[in-house]
Amino acid sequence: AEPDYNAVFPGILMNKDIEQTGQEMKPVKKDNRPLKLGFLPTAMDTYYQRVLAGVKEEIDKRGGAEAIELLVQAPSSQSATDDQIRAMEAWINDGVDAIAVALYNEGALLPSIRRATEAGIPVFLFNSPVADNPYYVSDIGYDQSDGGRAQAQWLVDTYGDKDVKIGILEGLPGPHTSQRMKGFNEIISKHPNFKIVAQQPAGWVRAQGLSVTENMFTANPDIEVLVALYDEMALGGLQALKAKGLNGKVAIVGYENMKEANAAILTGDFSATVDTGAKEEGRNVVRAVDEFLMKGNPLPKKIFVAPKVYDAKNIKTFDQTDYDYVPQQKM
Amino acid sequence: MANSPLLEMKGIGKRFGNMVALQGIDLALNGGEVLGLVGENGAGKSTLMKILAGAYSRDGGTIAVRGKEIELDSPKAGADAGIAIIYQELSLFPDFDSAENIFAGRELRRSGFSLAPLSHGQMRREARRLLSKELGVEVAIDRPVRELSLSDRQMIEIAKALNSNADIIIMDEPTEALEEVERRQLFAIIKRLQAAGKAIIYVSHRIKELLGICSRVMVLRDGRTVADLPVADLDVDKVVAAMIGGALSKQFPPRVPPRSDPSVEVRGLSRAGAFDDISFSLAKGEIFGIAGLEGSGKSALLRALFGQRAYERGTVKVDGKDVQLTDITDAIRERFAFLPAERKVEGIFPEHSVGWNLSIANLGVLGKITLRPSKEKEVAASYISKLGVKCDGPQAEISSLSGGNQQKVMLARWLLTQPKVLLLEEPTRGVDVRAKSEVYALVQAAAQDGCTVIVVSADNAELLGLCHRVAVMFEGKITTVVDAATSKEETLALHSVRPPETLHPVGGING
Amino acid sequence: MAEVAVTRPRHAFKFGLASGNAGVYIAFVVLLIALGLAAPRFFTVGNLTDVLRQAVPIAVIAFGATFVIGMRGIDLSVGSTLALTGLVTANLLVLGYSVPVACLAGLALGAFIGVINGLLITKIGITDFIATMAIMVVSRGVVMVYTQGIPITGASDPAFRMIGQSYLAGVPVPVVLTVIVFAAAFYLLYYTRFGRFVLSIGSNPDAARLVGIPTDKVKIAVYVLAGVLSAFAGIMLTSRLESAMPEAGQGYELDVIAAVVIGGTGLSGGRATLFGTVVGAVLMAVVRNGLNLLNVNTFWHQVVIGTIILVAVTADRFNRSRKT
Amino acid sequence: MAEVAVTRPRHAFKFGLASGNAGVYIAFVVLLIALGLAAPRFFTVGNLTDVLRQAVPIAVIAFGATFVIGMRGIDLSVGSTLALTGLVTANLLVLGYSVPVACLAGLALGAFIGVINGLLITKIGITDFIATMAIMVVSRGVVMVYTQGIPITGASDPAFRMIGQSYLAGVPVPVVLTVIVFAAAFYLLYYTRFGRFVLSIGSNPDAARLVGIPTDKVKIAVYVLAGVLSAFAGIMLTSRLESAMPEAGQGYELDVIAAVVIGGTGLSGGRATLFGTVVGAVLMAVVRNGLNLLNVNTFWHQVVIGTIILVAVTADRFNRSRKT
Ligand SMILES: Nc1ncnc2c1ncn2[C@@H]1O[C@H](COP(=O)(O)OP(=O)(O)OP(=O)(O)O)[C@@H](O)[C@H]1O
Ligand SMILES: Nc1ncnc2c1ncn2[C@@H]1O[C@H](COP(=O)(O)OP(=O)(O)OP(=O)(O)O)[C@@H](O)[C@H]1O
Ligand SMILES: [Mg+2]
Ligand SMILES: [Mg+2]
Repeated sequence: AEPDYNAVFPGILMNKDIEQTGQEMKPVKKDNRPLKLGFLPTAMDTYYQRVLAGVKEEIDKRGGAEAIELLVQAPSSQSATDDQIRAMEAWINDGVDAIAVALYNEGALLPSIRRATEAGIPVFLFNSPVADNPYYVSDIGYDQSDGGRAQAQWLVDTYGDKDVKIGILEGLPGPHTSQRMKGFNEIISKHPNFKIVAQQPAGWVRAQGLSVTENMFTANPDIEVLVALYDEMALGGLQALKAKGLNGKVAIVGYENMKEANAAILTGDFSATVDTGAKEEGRNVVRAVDEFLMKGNPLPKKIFVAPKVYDAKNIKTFDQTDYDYVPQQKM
Repeated sequence: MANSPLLEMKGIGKRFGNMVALQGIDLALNGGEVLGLVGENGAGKSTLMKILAGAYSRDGGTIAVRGKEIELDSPKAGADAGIAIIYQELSLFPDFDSAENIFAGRELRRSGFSLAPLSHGQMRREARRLLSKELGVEVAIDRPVRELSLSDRQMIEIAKALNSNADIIIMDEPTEALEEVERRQLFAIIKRLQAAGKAIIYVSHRIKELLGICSRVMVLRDGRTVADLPVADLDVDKVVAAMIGGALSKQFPPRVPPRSDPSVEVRGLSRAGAFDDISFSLAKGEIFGIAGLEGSGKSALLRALFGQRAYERGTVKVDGKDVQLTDITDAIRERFAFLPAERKVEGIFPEHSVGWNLSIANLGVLGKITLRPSKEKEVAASYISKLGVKCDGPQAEISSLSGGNQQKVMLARWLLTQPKVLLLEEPTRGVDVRAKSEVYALVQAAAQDGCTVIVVSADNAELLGLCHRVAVMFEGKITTVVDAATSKEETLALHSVRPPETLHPVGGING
Repeated sequence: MAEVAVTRPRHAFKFGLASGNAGVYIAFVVLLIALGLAAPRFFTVGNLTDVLRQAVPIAVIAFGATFVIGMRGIDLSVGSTLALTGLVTANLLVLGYSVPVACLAGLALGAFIGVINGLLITKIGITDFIATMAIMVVSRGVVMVYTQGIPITGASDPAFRMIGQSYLAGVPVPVVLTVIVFAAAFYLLYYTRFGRFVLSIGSNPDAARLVGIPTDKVKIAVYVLAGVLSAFAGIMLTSRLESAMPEAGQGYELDVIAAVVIGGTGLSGGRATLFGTVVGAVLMAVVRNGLNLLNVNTFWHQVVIGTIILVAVTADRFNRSRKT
Repeated sequence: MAEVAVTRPRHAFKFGLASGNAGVYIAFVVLLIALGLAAPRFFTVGNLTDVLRQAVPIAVIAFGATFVIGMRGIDLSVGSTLALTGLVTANLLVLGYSVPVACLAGLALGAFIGVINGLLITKIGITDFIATMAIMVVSRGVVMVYTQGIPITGASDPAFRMIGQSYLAGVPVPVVLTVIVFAAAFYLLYYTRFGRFVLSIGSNPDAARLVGIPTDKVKIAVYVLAGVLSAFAGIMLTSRLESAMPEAGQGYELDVIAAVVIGGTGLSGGRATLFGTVVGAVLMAVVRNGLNLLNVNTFWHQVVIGTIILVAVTADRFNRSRKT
């Protein structure tokens, strides 16, 4: 019988789970302390800082550095993959006990992950839009397309069958953009009353969110909803709308629930944003390591939670401490 | 067809933009002939030669070698046709050593295969032979040429041309940068090449010299041939007359005695490896020459006085008070002015106009804070007329002027600063006879206004004609100072080559 | 060889119109017309205002770059400088310092980075390309250390917001400021000793030294100018966004150089045209604006931008070679 | 001749040991020792092998860049070329073409991009910096159009994986291949006419034309070489990752130039040292490896890297006599 993973990973979506390939590491009970855990995001930004906060808190609960020694590396050069390979190979040579890595793209790091696995180092993935290699133990995070779906669903719930013109701020071309759009379109396509009149890239950054929104509204002054695949771009868009006196009039739907987005919802500048459970993702990484290496229990292939939409109605329910690292006492 | 000449150019024409540089030039040349090509700056000599070498495309006319017409659309084509050229503006590779330069573009390979390994050793042996045996000069074979002196670089250019063993060899003002001795070497070589049945075109502004080695002389004026005569029926005056279309007044202006009050006093100036214990004192309005061989330290001394390569020991007094010349700005503050020998490299700002180039050393005249274009035009225009610079106005790009006229602008640049001390390095290198005498007149005039002038030159006649006193440097020391009016070129030449100890000291250092 | 001495009227050049970039002006006009036809809303006051405002950061930095490039130098550190100075300014504001203090601090930091660049290049003799590239990397690193990768937000002091967001007689203040900077730069480059020194060094460094130009001092000053203008751009951007991003200005160095060269200032130095630079910067902004207006497919953006850069400089080349 | 440089032994110069980059060799050795002491695992066979393999892509591209820079040129398009060629190769393999066909296609595409660069620079007369920058942007755009931003995976043909992943007598094959390429490049640069022509153009382009060197042909050939080597690096990388990423090679252009210049090849052209380039490339890899081994805080990485670049070139400057 399936073990009840919900006890370990609150809110885990078992329907997201997939078959084991048989090529991943088998669980082992390791007694050496501290366990060395390599943590390797694709960059070190607001989002991953939040993930890291979750990781640290969960490690604290297990006794801090005596229990798990955390090694953090993130790409510093533009070509993220190269730096990630470097870090992984260094860690493999260094004989760490586990590696948690965020893949930027499909097929990324396959050989490094295989090599780690063959070296007896279990590899956990987090926030990886497309995890398609047979070696990783668990893919921790959420389904990026669920994020897009959540945005679209909020629109459907809010506007019903009213005709709505939508402008979309995409990120750079890549899996994050395509996955989120995939989910978004799945829902929206079922509701012909929503029309996407403009869809332009704003490179994930605020400055471009600003200028692209300005231009977008010049071409389509009648846009009623501005959807952004990342709050940074949405916040840039907000600046543009403020300048046009449209803030509050045009609905902004963001993604990631950054602090500022959260505040913007309180002020009514944003209509909604999607919280993807960044901190919980961090916690789940450590929980997974604990289960797999400290307790020697098997794990599901996907440890996904559902992204949550926040808008004016439920924003008050959001726990602000979820943004920062709060030192925990051992439980 | 043995009767057709080795080289035959017919109706050559060339224009730059709307400026006609050459028009209907005919030139025939046989093996064993040395053709002298003369003309004022800008007459078109180099342009004609560059066309013959394939460096410039021609707008009209035909070129035939041994009766066979050739296209000459690239320097390569020129080389293939057996034409070698020594360009007026040296065209060496500063990063390469002399061997690499001599073989540049036609490096020796172990086999015909295009990627075959080069035979460095053979090239170096060949280069050493050319330089020391053929040209009789000792040039450090494995130093990048950027580290060699101008005359060494000139000799490498010559070696490069010889090495191509072409039948037609063009020399565009090859002796401008050479010392007496080296010039003799070159003339000997020209005689040998002539005997070997090669044809040579020799371009120079040193007409006396040229008449000594040429069999025929062709004179260009404003892009047209104005004379083409066997050397037998020519003399310097005739050639000059043909060049400038009229007789030339005396080349050197009459000497004006310097004033009595002292201006510059140099004591025990030294710089390791360049010059040693140099002392002299000059009066206002005095023109002081410095002769000496390549590497004797004369321009190192001059540049030291301008603060470019500071001296290590010694003192300099100007108008009785000590001055520190550790940096160019110091020198300029003391109202020193310096005219470098290599105009193109160290003088002109090629992107800019005559007006710009003229005013750059003293922008104060264009306005205290705001520079006024109108003022620039005004100042430039006045100097252009005063110095007789040939150009279409202050707006003309400096690079469109001929060598001599560029030199006048360079001089004007410094006269504009009303210098106390004027340091001239090879002031008439590459300058035609008329311009030369104009430059001399300008220097003379400056001196008359109380400016002290120091001239470094490889041309002893120039020094004796222009200066009051001439010092001779040998291995960094001043070995003698002579009174120009009463001395002969031979004296200077002698002191330049002979170690001092073999001579009994001549006069006091201060003359 | 024959192209060596292309002569063109001096006065035209003095006023920065020449360096034969007429080709670009033509390309620019063609582009405008094309866009006007393709996107009816292109020629609306609102849009043109937006375009100008979007061109501001690149334009302001490009003014500095025009001096640098006219001096035969290059500066890759401008983007990082923009980010770093923007962050410091934002941070000081958040810490409650007054607007003037915060802004001056930002500009001073920009000047400081310029001094470092200048010293590395003149005193140590590192090639400008490498020196400024290293400084680019280091300052971006400092930004990361300083922010831990998290934006600095809440720079919403009304007085500060004025700089980037308010209007003066219908014209956005940043645009007004840019025009003022342009006028100053124009005067500095074409009507002062300093400007002549800069172009002299670019034209013939050895000769410049021999006419008594303090080349090292001038070089350092030029990199300081570049740094200060980058900082100024950083401040305007921060004011527009009311926050400062660690990744701000990434890749600006290339956009800026493109703008300058498209404008007609050659990398070989000696000549510089500030008018051209303005056109170059605006052209880049127009292209991006057009892509958005026409809702061009994301994947094609870079292809279009790169191609238009090529077309612009090519037009320029052909325009010149006809002159020869 | 404004300044005069120091003399150095002829052969050293010929073999490119010179350009006085001994300073870098020293800096490099110091770095190795320091790392050896700080990170005990640094001097393990496993780690050193990895470092070398990590240095391969930059090194191979930098060999080409050494020719380009020795010719006083610059090539910013190498990173995009690597990405595009890698993708095409991977795609052909996935479509079932044989390994040789796929690889040759990739190399041919690299050569093609080189030809475009060369033609833009020689025939149209666009500055190398701008030409290659535009091509960099365009080819990256083509990558996006071609992949829609999604990597091409499944290039796992065993024969193909050999290129990037297998070992020869304990040495990784990519390293072996790099050594072979180095030897070939070394011969080409220092022992053939072509090499002399390249350096001649870099030393004095006008003179090069005057001595009859077909400068345009040579230039194009050099950019082709750069393109082919970028493609080769792209193929090795693809084989190593068993997939081709659209974002691959981003920012390589600067890493490559840094490697070449750190090695001692000046951007002013006329001199080039391939030995130095190897040292430069490995040095960069060692630094990044060290940062990981010592688990240096991510935020400090760029500061350290930039600083080490500065230290390396500074050591170099002080090692030779100032201003050559
Ligand atoms: N590349 C060029 N572009 C424009 N004008 C040129 C160019 N080369 C030469 N000229 C012009 O053509 C004319 C002839 O120049 P040329 O160099 O042939 O004169 P020259 O007889 O060699 O003078 P000099 O005795 O000073 O060497 C001059 O007016 C010169 O300004
Ligand atoms: N920058 C320098 N550094 C070291 N030595 C130098 C430098 N410049 C000149 N020298 C040396 O000083 C001595 C004099 O050089 P200088 O150029 O003054 O000779 P010169 O007589 O002026 O030659 P020219 O006939 O070219 O004027 C030579 O031995 C030269 O090698
Ligand atoms: Mg001439
Ligand atoms: Mg000298």
